[in-house]
Amino acid sequence: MTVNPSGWRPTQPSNDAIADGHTVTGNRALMLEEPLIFEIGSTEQTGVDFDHGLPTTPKSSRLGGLERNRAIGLPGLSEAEAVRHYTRLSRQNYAIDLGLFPLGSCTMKHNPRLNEKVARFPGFADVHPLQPQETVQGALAVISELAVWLLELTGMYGVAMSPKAGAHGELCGLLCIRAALEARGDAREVVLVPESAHGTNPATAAFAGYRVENIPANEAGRVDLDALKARLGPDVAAVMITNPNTCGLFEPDMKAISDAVHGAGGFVYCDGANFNAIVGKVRPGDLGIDAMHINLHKTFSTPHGGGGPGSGPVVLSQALSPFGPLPFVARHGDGTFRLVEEENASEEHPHAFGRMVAFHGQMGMFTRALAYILSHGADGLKQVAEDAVLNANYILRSLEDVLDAPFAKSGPCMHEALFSDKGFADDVNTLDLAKALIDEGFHPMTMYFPLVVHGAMLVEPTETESKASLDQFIAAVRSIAERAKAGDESLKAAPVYAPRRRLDETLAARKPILTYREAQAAQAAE
Amino acid sequence: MTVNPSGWRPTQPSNDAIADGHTVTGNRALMLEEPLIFEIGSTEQTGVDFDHGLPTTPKSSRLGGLERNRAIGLPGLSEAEAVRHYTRLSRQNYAIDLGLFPLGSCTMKHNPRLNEKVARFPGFADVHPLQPQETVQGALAVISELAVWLLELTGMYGVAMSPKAGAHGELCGLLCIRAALEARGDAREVVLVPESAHGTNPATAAFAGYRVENIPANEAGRVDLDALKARLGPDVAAVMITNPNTCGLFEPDMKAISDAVHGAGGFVYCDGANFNAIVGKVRPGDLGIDAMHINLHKTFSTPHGGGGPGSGPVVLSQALSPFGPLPFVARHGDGTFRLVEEENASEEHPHAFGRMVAFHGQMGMFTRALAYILSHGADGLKQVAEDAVLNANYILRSLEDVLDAPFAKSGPCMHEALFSDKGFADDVNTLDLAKALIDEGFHPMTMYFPLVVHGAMLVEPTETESKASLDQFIAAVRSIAERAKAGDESLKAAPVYAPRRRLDETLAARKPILTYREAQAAQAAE
Amino acid sequence: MRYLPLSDADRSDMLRLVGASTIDELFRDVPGEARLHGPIAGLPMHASEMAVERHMMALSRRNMVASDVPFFLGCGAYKHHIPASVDHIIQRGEFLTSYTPYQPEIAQGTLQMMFEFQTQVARLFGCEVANASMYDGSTAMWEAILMAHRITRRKKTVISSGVHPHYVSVAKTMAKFTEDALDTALPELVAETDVERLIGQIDGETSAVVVQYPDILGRIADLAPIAEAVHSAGGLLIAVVTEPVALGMIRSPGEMGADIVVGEGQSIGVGLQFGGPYVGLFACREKHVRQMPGRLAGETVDAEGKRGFVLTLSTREQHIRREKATSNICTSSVLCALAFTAHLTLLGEEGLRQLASVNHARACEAAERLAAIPGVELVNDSFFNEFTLKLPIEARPAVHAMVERGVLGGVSLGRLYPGIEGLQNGLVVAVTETATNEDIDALEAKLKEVVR
Amino acid sequence: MRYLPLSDADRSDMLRLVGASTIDELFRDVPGEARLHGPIAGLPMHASEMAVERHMMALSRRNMVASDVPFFLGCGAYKHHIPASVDHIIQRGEFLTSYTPYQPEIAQGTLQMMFEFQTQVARLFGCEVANASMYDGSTAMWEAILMAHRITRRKKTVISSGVHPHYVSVAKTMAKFTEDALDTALPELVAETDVERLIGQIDGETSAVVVQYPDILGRIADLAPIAEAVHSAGGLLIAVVTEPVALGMIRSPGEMGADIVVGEGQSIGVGLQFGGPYVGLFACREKHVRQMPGRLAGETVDAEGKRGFVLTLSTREQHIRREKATSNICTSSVLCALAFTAHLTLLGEEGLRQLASVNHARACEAAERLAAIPGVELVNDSFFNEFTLKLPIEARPAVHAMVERGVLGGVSLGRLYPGIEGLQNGLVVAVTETATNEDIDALEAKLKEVVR
Ligand SMILES: Cc1ncc(COP(=O)(O)O)c(C=O)c1O
Ligand SMILES: Cc1ncc(COP(=O)(O)O)c(C=O)c1O
Repeated sequence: MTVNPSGWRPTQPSNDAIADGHTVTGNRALMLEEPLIFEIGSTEQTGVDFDHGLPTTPKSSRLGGLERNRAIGLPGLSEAEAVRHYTRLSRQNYAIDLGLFPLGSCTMKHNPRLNEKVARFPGFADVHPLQPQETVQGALAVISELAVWLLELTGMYGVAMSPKAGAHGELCGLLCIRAALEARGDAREVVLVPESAHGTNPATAAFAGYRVENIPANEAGRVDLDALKARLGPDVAAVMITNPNTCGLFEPDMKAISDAVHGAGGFVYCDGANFNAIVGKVRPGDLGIDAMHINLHKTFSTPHGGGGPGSGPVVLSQALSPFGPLPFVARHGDGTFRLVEEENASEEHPHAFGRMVAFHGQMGMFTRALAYILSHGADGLKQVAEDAVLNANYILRSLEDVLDAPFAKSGPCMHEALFSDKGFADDVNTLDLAKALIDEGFHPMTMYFPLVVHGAMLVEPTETESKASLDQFIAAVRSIAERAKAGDESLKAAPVYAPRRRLDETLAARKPILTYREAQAAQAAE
Repeated sequence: MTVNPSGWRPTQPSNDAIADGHTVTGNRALMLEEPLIFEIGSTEQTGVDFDHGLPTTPKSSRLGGLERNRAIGLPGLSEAEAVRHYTRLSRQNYAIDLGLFPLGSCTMKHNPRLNEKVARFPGFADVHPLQPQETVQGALAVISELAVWLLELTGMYGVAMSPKAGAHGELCGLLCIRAALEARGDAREVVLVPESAHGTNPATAAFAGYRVENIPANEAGRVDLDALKARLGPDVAAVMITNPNTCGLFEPDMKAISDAVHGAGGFVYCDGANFNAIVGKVRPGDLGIDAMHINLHKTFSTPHGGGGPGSGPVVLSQALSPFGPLPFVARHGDGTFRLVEEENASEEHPHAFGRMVAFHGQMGMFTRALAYILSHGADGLKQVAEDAVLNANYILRSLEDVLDAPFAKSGPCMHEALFSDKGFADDVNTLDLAKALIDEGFHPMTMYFPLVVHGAMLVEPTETESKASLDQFIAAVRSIAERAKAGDESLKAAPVYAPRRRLDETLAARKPILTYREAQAAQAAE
Repeated sequence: MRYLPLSDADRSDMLRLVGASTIDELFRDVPGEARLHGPIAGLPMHASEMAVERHMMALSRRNMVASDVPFFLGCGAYKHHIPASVDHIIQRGEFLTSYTPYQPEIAQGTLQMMFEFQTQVARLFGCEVANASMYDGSTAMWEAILMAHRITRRKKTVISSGVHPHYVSVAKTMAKFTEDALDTALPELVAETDVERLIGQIDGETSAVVVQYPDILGRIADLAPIAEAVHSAGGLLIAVVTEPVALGMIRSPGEMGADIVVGEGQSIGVGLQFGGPYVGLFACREKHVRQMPGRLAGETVDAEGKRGFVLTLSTREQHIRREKATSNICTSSVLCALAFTAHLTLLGEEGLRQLASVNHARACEAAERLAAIPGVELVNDSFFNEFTLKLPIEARPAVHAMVERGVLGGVSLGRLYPGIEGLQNGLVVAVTETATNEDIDALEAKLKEVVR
Repeated sequence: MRYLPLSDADRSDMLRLVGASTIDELFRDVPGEARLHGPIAGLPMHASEMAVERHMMALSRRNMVASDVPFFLGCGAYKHHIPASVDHIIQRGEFLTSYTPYQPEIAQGTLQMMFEFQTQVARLFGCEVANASMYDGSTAMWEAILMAHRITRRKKTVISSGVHPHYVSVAKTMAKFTEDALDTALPELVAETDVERLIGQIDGETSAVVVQYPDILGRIADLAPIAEAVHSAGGLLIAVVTEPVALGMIRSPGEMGADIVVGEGQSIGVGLQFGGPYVGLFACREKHVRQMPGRLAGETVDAEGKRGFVLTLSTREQHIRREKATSNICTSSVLCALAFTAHLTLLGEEGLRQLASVNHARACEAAERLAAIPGVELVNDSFFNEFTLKLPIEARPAVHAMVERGVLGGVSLGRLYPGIEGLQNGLVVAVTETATNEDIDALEAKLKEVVR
């Protein structure tokens, strides 16, 4: 109960208090500081209870004489403290739920809450991966329904559902290719990757035992077809193309590229991270692609969760399908489902290159993605691609007069708009603009990627942003861009309103502190 | 993907940017401004879908010719925008989940998440109040299990479960009293209420058709027993006592008060809002009380939700039980349950004063409260009261040297510590201290209540605060109290970090704007 | 205990600081004989989360879940699909675990939401202003009667026979004590509402007429004639809406002249929950706002001139006015109001219209088919998503018989009006967007069985 | 479509601004013949939330729910009670809908949580450092083998027969392509693990020995002798933990000399979910950190000197190092890591110890009772909450027979090692705190039935 009997009325107050900006607690109203669990918890404290009279270890423990004889040092918190700890931490994060998160190449779209609800149905959340198959027909049905949709949407022949993320999908695709080549006794050791490719492409190729060579881009930001053709040969196992590419552009020569690669006896891997731009509009299968991963956590909106979990199913051409990994789900005439695993592979799938994960892939992501796909339907998914592309072009055309847009002349972009720092005052860079955007209440765009553009700024708004949200973002970027060109020093101070000012990454890397040590307590307290 | 190739390292930047503190968007990093739905939504936009080929109104509509012929003016938002709108709004709130919320008399304790989960079990959440009783035995069992616990904990004879909140429970209690008096043909028209009582007490007495008279407190902050006795007489229907009272003190003479009131033919109503202080330690039934409401949203932790829903069951003495309202749950020998409603009241409960609500009360709060009670058990509930009282005394003794604590001399307090603004510089008041606490990251205590203390500050930490949290609060209050005594003008500017500076309540009341009018758009935009 | 942060070490440190040697010293004001020693005997001790969850789950499984069977109950509580995002929103800790917004600088989230809610309710009801919620529809109706009484200074209220019987009994209960005179009647199984009777009862003493729209039997009648009659007698018209979704298709009471419109908001955003918590809606004319009960959020500015919201006109309320307050209400139903406003914002006008059409269409279809059952008559000429059937047998046993066949087939008037001649054969059937074709088939089949 | 904010009006305004007359003009880089016109034929159109929810609910009901029956499956995925607050925490939009923390100033929530997680994992495993998560235990094990290979510049890895067969086949699959040599073997239904064999296989070429602790049959063996042997040969010891709850009672692999400890974190905070998403745990010695795969959060200061956290040592990672990166991993399993760290923070050391004791006690009880069934032998001398029985019949049909009797009685080795002589009668039974006395009674009764 609160009243204001004094009838006090506010008058414009001084801002000194802000300027000096110190509070006893270090908090700033709703921007709350939060210590580490190691600083507030204790090893005696716990936030769980056990029932009275529960059996505790019997006299004859069966631990093989390896009973713990040292403390672990795990602090506990009561539930009241734990909920508060994580809630306060969460408030130091930016997220899609808070505003525009135009991180290029990451497809940060709205995560529907229906999908969270569905994934938590006991029939999905509380089922063991090794339950007898007659007890998990619903789970197998989900995997198979989703697989059918992915095949229809991509026009491909087969799909491997078990990869756990995009990079894992890349690996799956390359291993299929390798298996296919080895099956024909053709040992090739090179994979060609455009300079503009995402880091996981070359890393994956190396991980799969291949040597990586770059292929150049032309000035229109596309793969240089002639250069590519020139390099193709009997040693090239595969070409990894991202389409739409990381400059946010569609590769118009895709079919020609595929034909050339196939002509040279290689395979075409497509990085499908940007599938959101073309879902329901173009089917990679029609472009001669042999393998493509789909990031369910991008195109199909399973939440990124601060860095996963994701899911990276890989669609495969007829040529590669026989080599796909185990296990997978087979559907019987009678509508029942069966897992094809090591034991029955010999009959049903003899050329499988092997197994990528312990169980069946990211079931919790499959349920979400399927709910997402069913919600949109064929019409809604097409609209997704169209709106994503429209939003990106709207940003491109609304900013190209204040920010250098290297490929804007070459026509429309797809789902992301790419800018460079050309024209900024010497001492101002892309990082400064990004940090200033933080103060404006936006997450920055992807910075310094792709590497082919100087001080790259890759903006992917996605289809779930309203025009009003884009307009506000554009206004903010325009004003910051002007300041960047004018060399406004105050940009260096940004962000000023975030939970932290700029952080010293170099220090972190020079003297890594990766875990909490009690010794620090003192130091931290200083 | 973000890197910092420039290898840039931060140097202490200037704070000018903060001082001028302007952004294009009005946002301050994670402190985001949010317009009204009427400013961002449109009547064509919607965040729900309907299936294709769903029947729409047939030719022959049956609406009695009253089809709508005007627009309503309800804006819609896509789900993406709606989730963001409410998430951004939520971030402008303080809450228990964020930190200490020591609002005296409100018992802002941790709300366990188990209770939220349990209340959402389909068997509780998705059951209609008029389902045949054989289909709701589980719901009736919950009501009856909770009723048994409330009776055991209070040592009373009967309980009315249907009241929707504390004030509604007060009404229920007074109506029982009135019915009991009328049943003995004794029409009394006065209810005595201490000055320190919560506003709902006199308001309820009036609502029930009684005349209210105040009874004074003694300088120890308790009811003045002699004054009370002197006033008792044939016209006094009831005395409403809050115990522990709103000064956070136990009424040691409670039994004597009850005896005196009973001696004079009246009844004793106890406001149980402060039951948290004594649950498991004292049973009101042992103190001669006739009726007491229990705020399940206080003592038994059902979430306050920004102002309800609550639940206010009323426990009754043997004398009043026959008059309790309908409906209620009766338990049969065979373990089944039956509702006693108007139809069967004549046999089973002929003296019921009537019905207070359409259905059976706050089922969704009953499930939460029962889960809370079962979790604590008899031992845990006792601990709740002890820790709540310990925390309050810890605050009282840690602050009494810097803040005037009018009743501190008279001994320990119960679950809340009361302070006054005595000793503040003339132009600084309780409101200023409260607003400064906001900047420190705390919710202020209850201000200006109870009315018996000048510039009252009523601090109720509850048992779910850790010592560390109390210590931080104490440190903050101490420093602000010093500034208040020193007459530090900057307190008038507080809060400076909250989503809003102080708001003009007088303006709001002088020209009430209670709904959005499109005309405002312009004005708001200014 | 998992919810309690204090360790025994903390406890003894703190006891030392407060100068007590035992915790019981802090309870010394409690007379010794009243003080309990040790946990209350005979009660169970604390339990693990798992144990409590299992116990509650077992209890919940003793209820028949509306979504698990063909379901057709209404009469003041309606089953609609609630978008998953609504539940996510109301579980945000900043909404769920905050208090009534007494400190506006750190409660703008709740205050702005209240302001938006008030505006939506006012527009939906066709009124100028609305408050930030009451307990439920039944208590809101009584508060409306009292408010009219304060405005007109008259004590006689005429209540339509179409008003929900539980709402009427709440009013009767209160009126006993406030000495308000209520003129009530029982409904009849006929197509017309009691407009005639109401108009006939109005006189110079009449404070207000109370009408439910659509009424308890699902009938829809024009309120304009009643408004005219009561206004010309110097009284007020109070309309009660228990199914606000209907207002997506039919005229608002405000448009037809109602002075105060109250309602039950459950059917938008709030689950059935066996009857509570629900959310009372309360709207009226601006000129009467100072007589209104409950919380009000209002727009203002902060010290920097930024728009903000505060609780306002609190001089109506108990915490300021005490016994002179317009009501004793304090805690109301704000979290349910949030669910209501979030769901209505997701719907928007377009979505609400579509939702209403689907409901009406489904109900029309069901009505036709059920009325075709030999011996079964449709009472209503007009209805939205709920109508009344006259069965050839008593409806109450018929409902139980349908339950045995796995169908929750409606609310019998025998349950609502026990022992009232002439109503025993009445069955009120509500059909919303959640009823599938299979559900309607099942109802038709089972009802046929039980009435034959 | 409910998730799409653009109205048709917005779309045409925006098209005008970008200077396109139709949306397809923006797709002009797509060769005409490849462009689809209209929604893909034969696929359903968009559906309401209610319809999708019902479809998914129907599918979910075709699964047998672990909590609805007596349940005893383990072998790499364990059913433990997860506090409700954990799910609340991971549904906070600021965690759920954020990306890998590339902008540390507005990602301190995720970064601090990672730092806390890394510390908890390192301490639990008895290592100096841990990363911020891998996909799961099986992929983490392969990454550990590769890491050892980078450190020792050797290609031969000896894998214990007690390692989960799926983990082994993931490693075999990868090794085919990286030309790592894996020395593997099949387990036997005996009380001892293959320590002898492992030590015997170690030579100067050995990069690492990989041991699971407790192993696939639930056996627990001291790792110290193996550590000694492999260290003296210049190799590393990799330990795999699939049931981290065990470490509340038994010694950590780090203490016993393991250089790299990887594990599956599912059993703390993450539900069974039919196998994923789970969370890979990865810990090692500080001196090897630059060879570690995956994200690492590190402590630093901001421009005002305040402590803060950032992603660090990213020069190990693909986005900087490309083909020279230590791994290709990018998105990992941070939200599951949050669930893990939140659950472990709720437990604390005391809670973890109690949880482990309850698990062990229940398992001991069940083991005794099941071993008493005529013809059934307990294979293990040592175990934590999981042990292997040797049945008088093949275990796989026995498991199906128990399902028909409503009991999920364990994992048959026939499922994990199809067609392998000598393992077909093995049944691995996991007993956690979620198994009630009634559950154990049911298992005993049904197993008796099916083996007789
Ligand atoms: C173009 C591209 N390829 C591959 C990846 C890797 O996908 P994931 O992070 O799911 O492993 C990403 C994700 O950032 C990407 O943007
Ligand atoms: C002492 C006291 N009495 C009564 C009430 C009214 O309870 P409720 O808000 O649940 O109606 C309150 C709540 O603030 C209170 O503090």
